[in-house]
Amino acid sequence: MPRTGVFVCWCGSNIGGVIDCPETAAAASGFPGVAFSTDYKYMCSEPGQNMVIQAIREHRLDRAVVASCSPRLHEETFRKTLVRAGLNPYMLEMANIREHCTWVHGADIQQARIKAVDLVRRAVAKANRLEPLFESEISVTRRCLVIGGGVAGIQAALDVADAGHEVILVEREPTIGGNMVKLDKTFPTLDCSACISTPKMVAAATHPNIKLYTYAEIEKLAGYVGNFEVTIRQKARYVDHEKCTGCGTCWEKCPTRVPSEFDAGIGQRTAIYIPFPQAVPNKPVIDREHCRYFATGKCEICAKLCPTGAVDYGQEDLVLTEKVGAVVAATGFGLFDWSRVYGEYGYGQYPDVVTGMQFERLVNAAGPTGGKLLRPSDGATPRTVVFIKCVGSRDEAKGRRYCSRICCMYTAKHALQVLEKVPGASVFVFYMDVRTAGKGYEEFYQRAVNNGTVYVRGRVSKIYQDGERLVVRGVDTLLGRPVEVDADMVVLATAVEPGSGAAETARILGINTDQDGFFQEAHPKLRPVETHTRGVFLAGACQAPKDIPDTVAQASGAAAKVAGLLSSKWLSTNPMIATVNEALCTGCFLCVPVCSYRALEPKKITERLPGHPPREREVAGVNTGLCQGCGACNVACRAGAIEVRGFTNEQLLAEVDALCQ
Amino acid sequence: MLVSRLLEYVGLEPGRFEMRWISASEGGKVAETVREMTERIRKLGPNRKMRDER
Amino acid sequence: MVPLNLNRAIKEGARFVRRLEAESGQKISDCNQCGKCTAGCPLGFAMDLMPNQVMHLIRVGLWAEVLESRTIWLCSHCAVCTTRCPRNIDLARVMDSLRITARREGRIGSERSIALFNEIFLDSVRRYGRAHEFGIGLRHNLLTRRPFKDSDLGRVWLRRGKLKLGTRKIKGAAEIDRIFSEVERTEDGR
Amino acid sequence: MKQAVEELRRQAAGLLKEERVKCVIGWTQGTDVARAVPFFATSVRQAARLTWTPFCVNNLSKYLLNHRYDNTPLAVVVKGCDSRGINRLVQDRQFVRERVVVLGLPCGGMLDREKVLRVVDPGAALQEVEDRGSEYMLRTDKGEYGFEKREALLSKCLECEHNIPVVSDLMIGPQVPSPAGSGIDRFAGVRELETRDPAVRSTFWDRHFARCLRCYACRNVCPACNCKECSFEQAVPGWQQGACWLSKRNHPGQNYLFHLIRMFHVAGRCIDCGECARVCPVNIPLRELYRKVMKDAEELFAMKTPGTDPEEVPLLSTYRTDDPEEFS
Repeated sequence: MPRTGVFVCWCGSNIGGVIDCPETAAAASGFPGVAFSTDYKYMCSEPGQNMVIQAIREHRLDRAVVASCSPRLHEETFRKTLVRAGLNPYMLEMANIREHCTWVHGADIQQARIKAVDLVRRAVAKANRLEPLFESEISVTRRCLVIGGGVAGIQAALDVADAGHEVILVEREPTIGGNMVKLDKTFPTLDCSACISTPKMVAAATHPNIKLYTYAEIEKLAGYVGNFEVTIRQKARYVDHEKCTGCGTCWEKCPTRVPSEFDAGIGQRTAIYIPFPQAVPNKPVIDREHCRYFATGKCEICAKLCPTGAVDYGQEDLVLTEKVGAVVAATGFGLFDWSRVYGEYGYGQYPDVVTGMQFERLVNAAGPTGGKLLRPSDGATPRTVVFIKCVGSRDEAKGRRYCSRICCMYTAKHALQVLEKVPGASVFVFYMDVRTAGKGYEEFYQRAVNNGTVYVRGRVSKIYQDGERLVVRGVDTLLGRPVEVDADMVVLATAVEPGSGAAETARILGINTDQDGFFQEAHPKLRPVETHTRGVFLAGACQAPKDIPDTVAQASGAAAKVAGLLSSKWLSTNPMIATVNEALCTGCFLCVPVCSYRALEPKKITERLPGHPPREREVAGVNTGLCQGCGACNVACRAGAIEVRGFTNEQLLAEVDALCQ
Repeated sequence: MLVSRLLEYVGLEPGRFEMRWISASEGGKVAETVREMTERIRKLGPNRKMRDER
Repeated sequence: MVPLNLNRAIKEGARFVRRLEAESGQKISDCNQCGKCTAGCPLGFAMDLMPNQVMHLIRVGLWAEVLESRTIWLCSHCAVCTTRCPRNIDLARVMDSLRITARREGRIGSERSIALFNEIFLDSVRRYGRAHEFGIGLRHNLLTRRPFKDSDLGRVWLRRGKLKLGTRKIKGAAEIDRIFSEVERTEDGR
Repeated sequence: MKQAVEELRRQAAGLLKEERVKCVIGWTQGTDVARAVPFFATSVRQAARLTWTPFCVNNLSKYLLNHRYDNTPLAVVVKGCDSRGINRLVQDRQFVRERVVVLGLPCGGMLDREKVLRVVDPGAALQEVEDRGSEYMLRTDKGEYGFEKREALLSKCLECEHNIPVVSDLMIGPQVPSPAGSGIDRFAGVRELETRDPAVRSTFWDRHFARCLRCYACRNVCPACNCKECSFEQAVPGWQQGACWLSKRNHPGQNYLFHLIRMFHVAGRCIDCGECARVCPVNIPLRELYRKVMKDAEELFAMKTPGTDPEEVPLLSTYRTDDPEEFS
């Protein structure tokens, strides 16, 4: 017979102010299996915990029910208390009589009292059936994979590398730097973006602990926390980077011109190219799709001119694997393709309607115009520039329902840049709200207003061409009237969205995405850099729209988590995971596809049954490193061969029965 | 859908079975759903078909 | 409603804004349209434009609508707006400047009688150095063609000695006159 | 059918003689004229006792489970409907397909034993059966009898979906036309019940489930029920002391639960061979229960009859983002 102790906590007045805790404890003393029951003002406090320990010793208790707050808060606390009292930490069951009872039923004290007793009865019923669980240990490969070489990935890689661990940094583009290095200036300090990001790029590329793969993608992630194996595809560059010196002859002489991705399509690049002069590595790749040689078999100018003979048209993709213990996903963001849906803004047909990113390149000293603000259609200096915010953001009908968070600030920055570059220019900003939650942000926005930017509260419903000018038809909701602005150029603040390939990356990593396609963190407040897959962390805008300060902060946060994980050679595993009753398992493996963590795999066993010779057969095996104890397999198993430790059918049914009494 | 249709097919009242997607952060929706369901079940009365006889 | 061409309106209103800002000493673009002025205005119930709308209309070049509004005349300069403005704009002063501009430009619309009252009041002060209430009332009634307005009340006040038929000049009448002349001179100098 | 019987015996004898298989699972003539029973031929001599008549109702694929964990090579004889059971067991990984030689028999439909025995003396000896397309001719030592298929076939045969096995290594005997009537609504029975008044429906099932003996014959005969130990019978200490999903007591409420739980264990996996309904000693119309889910799954998720395709994934084990949803 179990000897259960029940400890009812007042939580000050949180619980004690609503229900009568001594009364609840008294009721609990009558439940089957309860050998001791008491209450205390703050059970989690030191005297409270000591009281639990003393009670366990004095009354020879072998398990405990703590009726207090959510287990998320203090389950760990009381597990440790049990250990101090000499019990297995998993012989604890919590009854949440705060969040589940007094906080929500404060208005109906009578019902709250009844419910509190019911919740304790449930917990006792389960506690009576608890069994000791034991953590096991797995080894840890002390290396980290960082996916994405934007500012988030670079920061995370540098921080982990500085902590003394090896880092594999994988970037799919030919250069690291991501979106940040395309920007001209950064709010609210107006630092030159290149000046603060290129040194970091170089630092990452030259760090002795960082192994950099550019123009490479991850194809597969196998294994589990501490023991991942990642498959990386190094795409063919057709240039041998060992031989190449980055002299630049090839891309100067290449006859092909195509729109430059780096310049958001407003500039041009060659077919053999580096995305921008400060690229890291500063060595070119050949864009096979546009290369004249690959299309026609003729040309070979780059190969002929290369002084080191580095061009190699026969190069092939290389697939390699690396072992790592932790993964940081820092795949960044993409921008909403407004031209597909915004017919009222011309479906991208007016050359002088540009996106914020194109504007960045237009004002960037390293951009196609050398930093002069010239409009794309005729190269004239725009005198009236209209900015439209929330193009795609906060637009459920056409785009995305969330706020992209960075547009208010970069639009204010753009407005200031227009006013600075074109003296006497008029700048209009159409907005729904101005959101400037950040250090120095509101001040920055006020600066844009004070310098003469006209903020018009309202959306634009139409842009049309009228001769040389663009007519922007919108509303001023403060005026309550429709308004029109004759503009030379219109800049759209397009929504931030998950990067292309985010869904695929999530699938490869076995992590979840939220309803908008961003990577899902384990807890929005308390575990913002972790995912539900242990050992996989998040950094930057792949998790949600984020500006540079937040991105860097999260990247360092992820790096700290990784460094913590890699700090030890061994890792203890959560014992509350699935377990297979091999005698019952028929080996149908329907559990395998339902496991999001790929924790189940066939395993061979030799079965001995009375009267039969030993026979070999396959059953499901649980990988204790991968299993998160979610219980999906438990449900899928018809034979009832799978149970989740700590949540067995017996325990759960006992709880239900206790509640239904 | 299969469950609710089957339960109706074997003679249970519609509404005894319901499935909803509710995220852990949607406390209000949980409360609302439980309230609705409780009211509905109370109106339907006890289920005489599957009495637990353990 | 025909859309307002914002470029043109703002361009055309720029001179007005500059002058108003100079006269009132307040920066119109400082207003971020939070509306706290309107929320607290004791006369808002009677106004045709809310105080914050006044600011916004000026901003986008629609000053003519402001000058012709009742609002600027109904404003009693109680300065609740001024004391509560989070951006430290002295809106009461802006209203004052607007009244002056309206009078100067002869753009007094529906609230003619308030402007008239102001004129008669100042005239009385200039003439006697004080407000001759009976004279002011009578003149205002005659000029607004409502001769018997408030006459019941007037009779009671007269009987109780609260209203005097005649009045006397104050001692420093000459100084008063000098003040008036000085103001007129500076106004003309603009 | 004489030709098919001879070929069946010859092939079975061949397989046994060459020791390609240890056992051929088929049917042999039973104790009366309208009965065929499962038969396990382990020698060439025994192969001669195999038979193929319109009374070979048993789905033999289930017997493969007897050898699921040893490597005995087997052969099994299947009709069209039974053949889906082969796919079922292969998908459930209960044996390796290569280990079993599947002998397929094109089937003209199974006769309803009751109807036949109303006309034919049970003691008569069956000599030959001729499938004439729309009727069967039974030749016995006591005379010849003709049976119109439309009148005398089992109802499941009139709704037959695959009269030619969907999987086989060797097809035995000539192709025969499907006994299914043209334009037959496979789910007519279900639909009929659906349109009834809910109260009527409720009493209908109450009445049937109240009679259930919990004999588990439906489970034992079902090729989709291939657990090592049925979850209704697991005797884990503690479970029986109040923590089991379901008691073993024969009680209408518990019977409901038994049938509904079993229903969901085979939902999306039931191959519609109709064996459960046939073996039920109290004639619970179990097929109408399983086919309800089959019909809904076909309507909602375009599910094929399970077992048709060896590559398919059981409906309840898959998920598509475009699945219809009624809940929010």
